[in-house]
Amino acid sequence: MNPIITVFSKGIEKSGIKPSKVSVPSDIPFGSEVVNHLGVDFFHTIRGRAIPFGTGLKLGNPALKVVPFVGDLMTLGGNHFVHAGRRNMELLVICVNNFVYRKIGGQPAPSTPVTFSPYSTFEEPFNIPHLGNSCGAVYTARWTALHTDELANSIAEALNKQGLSVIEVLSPGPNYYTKIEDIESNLINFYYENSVIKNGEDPKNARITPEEKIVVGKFTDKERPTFIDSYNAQLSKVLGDKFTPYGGKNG
Amino acid sequence: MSPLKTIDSKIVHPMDNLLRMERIPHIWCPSCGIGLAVTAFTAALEKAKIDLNKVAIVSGIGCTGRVAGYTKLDSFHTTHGRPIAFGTGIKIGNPEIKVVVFSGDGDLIAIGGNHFIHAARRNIDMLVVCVNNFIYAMTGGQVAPTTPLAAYATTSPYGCVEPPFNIPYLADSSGAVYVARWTTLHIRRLTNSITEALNKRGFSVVEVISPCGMYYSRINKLGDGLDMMKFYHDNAEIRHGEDTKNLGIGFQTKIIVGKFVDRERPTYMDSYNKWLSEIKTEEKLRK
Amino acid sequence: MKANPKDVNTGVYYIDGDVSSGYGALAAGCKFVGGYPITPSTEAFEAVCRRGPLVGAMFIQMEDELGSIASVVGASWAGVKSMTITSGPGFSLMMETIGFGAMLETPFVLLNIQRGGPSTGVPTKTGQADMMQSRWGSHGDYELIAISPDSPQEMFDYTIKAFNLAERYRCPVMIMSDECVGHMTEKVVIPPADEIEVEPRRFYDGPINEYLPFKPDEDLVPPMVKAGDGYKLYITGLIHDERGYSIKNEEYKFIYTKRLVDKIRLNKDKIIELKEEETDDAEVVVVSYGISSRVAVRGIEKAREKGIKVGSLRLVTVWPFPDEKIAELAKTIKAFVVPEINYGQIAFEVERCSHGEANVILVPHGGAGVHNPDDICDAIEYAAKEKKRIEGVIEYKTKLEKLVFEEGYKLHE
Amino acid sequence: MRIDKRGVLTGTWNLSGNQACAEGALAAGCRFLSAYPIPPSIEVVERFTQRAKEVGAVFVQMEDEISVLAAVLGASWTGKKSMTVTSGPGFSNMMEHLGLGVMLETPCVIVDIQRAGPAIGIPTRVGQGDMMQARWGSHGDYEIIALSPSSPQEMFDFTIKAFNLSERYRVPVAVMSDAYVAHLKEKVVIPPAGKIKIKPRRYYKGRKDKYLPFKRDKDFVPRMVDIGAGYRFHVTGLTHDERGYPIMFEECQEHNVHPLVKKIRHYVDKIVEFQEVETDDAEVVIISYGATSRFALKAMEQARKSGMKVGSLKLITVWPFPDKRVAELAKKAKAFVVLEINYGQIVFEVERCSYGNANVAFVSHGEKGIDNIEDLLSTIEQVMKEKKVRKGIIEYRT
Repeated sequence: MNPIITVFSKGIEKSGIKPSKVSVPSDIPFGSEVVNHLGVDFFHTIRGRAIPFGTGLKLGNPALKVVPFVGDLMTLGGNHFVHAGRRNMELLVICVNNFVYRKIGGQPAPSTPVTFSPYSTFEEPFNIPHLGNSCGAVYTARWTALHTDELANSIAEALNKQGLSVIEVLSPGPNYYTKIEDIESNLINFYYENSVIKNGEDPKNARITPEEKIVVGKFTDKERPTFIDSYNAQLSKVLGDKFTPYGGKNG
Repeated sequence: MSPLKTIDSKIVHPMDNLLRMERIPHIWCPSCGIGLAVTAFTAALEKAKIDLNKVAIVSGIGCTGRVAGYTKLDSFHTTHGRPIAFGTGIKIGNPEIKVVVFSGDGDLIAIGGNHFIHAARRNIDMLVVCVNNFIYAMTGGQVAPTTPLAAYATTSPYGCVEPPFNIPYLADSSGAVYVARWTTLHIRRLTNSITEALNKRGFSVVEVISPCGMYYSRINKLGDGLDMMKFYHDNAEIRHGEDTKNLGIGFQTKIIVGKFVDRERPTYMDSYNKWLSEIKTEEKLRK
Repeated sequence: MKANPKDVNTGVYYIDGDVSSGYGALAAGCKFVGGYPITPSTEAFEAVCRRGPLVGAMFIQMEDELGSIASVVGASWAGVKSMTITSGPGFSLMMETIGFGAMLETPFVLLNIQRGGPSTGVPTKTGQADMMQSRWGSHGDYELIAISPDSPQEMFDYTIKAFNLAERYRCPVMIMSDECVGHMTEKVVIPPADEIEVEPRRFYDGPINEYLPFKPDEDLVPPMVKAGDGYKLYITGLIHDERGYSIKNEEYKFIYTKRLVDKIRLNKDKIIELKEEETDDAEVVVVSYGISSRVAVRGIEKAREKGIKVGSLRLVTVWPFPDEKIAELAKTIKAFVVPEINYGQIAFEVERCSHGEANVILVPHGGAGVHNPDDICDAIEYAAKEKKRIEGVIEYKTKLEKLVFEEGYKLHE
Repeated sequence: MRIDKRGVLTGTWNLSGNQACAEGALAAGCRFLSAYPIPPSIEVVERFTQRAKEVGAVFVQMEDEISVLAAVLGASWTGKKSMTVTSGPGFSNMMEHLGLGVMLETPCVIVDIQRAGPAIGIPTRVGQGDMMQARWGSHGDYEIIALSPSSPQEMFDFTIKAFNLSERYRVPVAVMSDAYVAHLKEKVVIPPAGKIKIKPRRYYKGRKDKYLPFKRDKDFVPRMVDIGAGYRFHVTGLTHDERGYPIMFEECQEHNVHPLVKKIRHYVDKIVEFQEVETDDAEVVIISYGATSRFALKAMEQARKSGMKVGSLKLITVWPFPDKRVAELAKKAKAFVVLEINYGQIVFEVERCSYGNANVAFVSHGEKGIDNIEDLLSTIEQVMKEKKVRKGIIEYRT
């Protein structure tokens, strides 16, 4: 059983939202046996396009709660991510970060074949909560996969947020491009033990570096009108009675 | 027939050697600010005292995308949104070349947003000049990711509903080492900024706010180019070192300009070379 | 089913093909358009942006074409009819997701206003060089439907037909128009809603627990459901079985994707629409589509004035290709003349289907303009005279080619 | 041309197709590889990066395949031979820049390790569903060269050939391999550096101020210069004249795009390569390429043993297609059997070029596993029995 999916399931339960109203477009290939018991609609999309696919789902049926799962450290889908943030599209983006960062845990060494990490090993990775925050996300958080309770709470909270929420989960999870055996099996424990919870920290300061402890926690929690809200507000203002507001909270 | 043909051919403008004069007149509309940005850029090229044979300019698609075609350097007019990626190839293929990406907001921030944030993260040694006219002008005035809220465009006929990007903030938070913003009114300061950025190692971004009299101003009834210049004059405020967070631009609100970020970070090639030497030492040790 | 009167702006208009197509989409019940501005298709998107909000249709201008088509596939799974609008370079960017849409059997319509290519080419002028791309542009094997309208009125009519076909066969349908038709302004009659036939989505109506997303009906097309209705969908772009579950390596058989191809190939006769004129006693048949078919009319007239028996076959649906019709005609005629605004695409298909029984003469044009009808007329004349069976597509040397390469035309001073 | 010996790993090795491809690239002088990791092409990058540091080559992993090909084109203009490697979905993402490569006439090599598609398909399993895409995948009209290797040795040889062709004709060349060949380990002989023929880039050598980036030689191919060499040239993806400046008239479009097509079509006979086995007396000719040609030969031998006159035509260059040779064979043979791991792509080309002179039967290979040739054999048998000439492509029930 995939730990993140278990926590996700808990999160949905806590949020009080019907699983049948949750749609999950994902570019991470979770198997059917993993997601079936969740009771959500699951779409395994092509790499990097989970966010725009989710945008379509949300705009096609505003009653849905759409939770794109993205892997690949925002490589292919980086643009969709920043633009969804700008629009404040009502999505909960769960970014499963399984990067193989050199020096963390002593493994893998700099000579690890570069193809096995989503970035070449000498490149600095994105600070995803910071990027999300600076693009306008209303909720950002980072947890390791072992912070199960905190993560579940975050998911529940974010599911009830109006706007783009981002939760980064550090986990050597399933991914095309990682040779699992290359990573020490206790890497996830390493992440957990080397993390420090700093809720409310400015995500700017939550860069993951080899030297410092990994900062986890809930970083952003603010309010901004969502895409559909501003759409309805602007068009009602201009068109008046001719315009029927789109969707609304109850679809 | 080019109207310039009638002018006495002995008179040579000091910038003629930097422009492809055979292509003049250019395609830009009256009141457009791109020409001013090009003037600032060419002046900066001279001021920066760099070997012009070693400068490559790459543009994407759009009004600003045509800049490469008028600049007498090794110049590339590529596909929509991809000049940064194309430039990355040039830079890594031949690190001696100074790559300048000169393109518009739609090209660099909408379709090319991914390359923009990733090149900033990698800190590829290039200068990005982003001319921001708040609209897609080449295709006739569609909404752009920089169009201020409630401003009109042909694909937001009832007012723009999406908040715009704050380009300096995006660049800063992705890791750019030099970030500045000027309007086309601040021509000398803009020239100085580009000069400075040309000699900076790493991913530098200079945003140039430019009037678009034909589409943005016309659709939004903001007058002509001169009116926009007056607006910049009255509403632009220089605040060097301002936190990039506070640089958002609303519809006809104050525009904060200045140099905001100037820092040092190892460039992509620096990290690459360091990594390479580390591997080599490691291999030697193993032996 | 009839169209919803709210969606149809009945009346007589003087509009261009792009706008007409936008109105057609809304009349067909399209409720989501994801687009990105690109010349020369922008006017269609603008039309939707203006009229869409008044009829409850959502539009979004995405950050790029990769995003716009992905959002369209998503919206279609949310249960609404969806469309995206683009042109050449954008179409190339959409390739991966078109294959994804075909794999997920997602109904949506893609309007491609072709322009001169390759690469950036001539953005403001016409071309017909994406025809093969629409069939083969994505990796892997799939089949889809492509329609090529030739007037603003047809842009309206065939946009509706495109939606109907998409819903009927659960596949992406391309409207392969071109800049000339897109920017041509003509009279367009939009009929009352009760005269517009609209295909509703085939929703599954059985028990919730027994639903299999890819279990086909007899016509090889599976019924669909919406996301959010409790079906616990598991949909993947991996090769999947009827349940939608990806297949383990060991079980891998081609059979799972074969249906994607078969559902079009076996329903071909129902999909194909052709317009035939005077082919019964023809010596030469002009095969054309889109704007070329309108230019060809003049060429054909001229040839007829010279006493040549010329027929015309207009491909309204270009894909699937009318193999049998071409083969049948090949038996009775001397030659096909294929005018198209490219250097040979559909001409190769005509060559393939004529099985060596008729000559195939291509009248090429690079784009940025349309044919000179005289070229078409001359090619017809040549075709009628040629007695030998010549293998291969015969590329007719146009006046334009002679001008540029032989007569020393100066592009610049 | 002098060859950079550091890149040539002379000797006899046991290499997978992917590794051989990387070795071929390095031997051909490729010093710039950009890629985004996608199975089943990863081993090419691995091998390349392992050897890169000795050879002085550079690898860049970009954020997506779109930027990958853009970077390759940029690097090619700096004078470095450049390559990318990908698989189905990545290849689809590269389509727009394939067109830019054609328009800028930029030499580069794209290796596509085909997998089962469409969409994500099965990332680790073999397919040949991208063959038509290589020819038609980008918008607008162009011609391209595509090679299809069938063994690790050919992966090595054809990668070099691909670089040579792309420098000769200034066009992106695709190496259309597949997951089977890519992961197959076999003996690969890498000859001494002196024995490898490398086509140098066709540089312009005249006066700097007279350089016109798209002025064509008689063979329609223009000459190149490097960035930074002081030519200050301009190139654009827009329709351009020989100066590289955009002009939006149909005359210019004709002037620009027609030669892109002609420079390949006029030299088809020089470019096209194929291998024929026992086609002289063959009644049935099996046409195949890449992985399938290995099984075609196996089936041919078996059929010959049981007294059927079967020959084999293996396509080395799939694009441009050997129209003439297929047409000739169609007149001699009774039928073609086309073997592909898809639902019919190259078979349509065979149908086109046989002009009704031979039956065309299609075998969608791989349904029973790639090494199973029962379907093929039974099709050959049934084709042999067929008396009349039938229109269209025949698929026998097996």
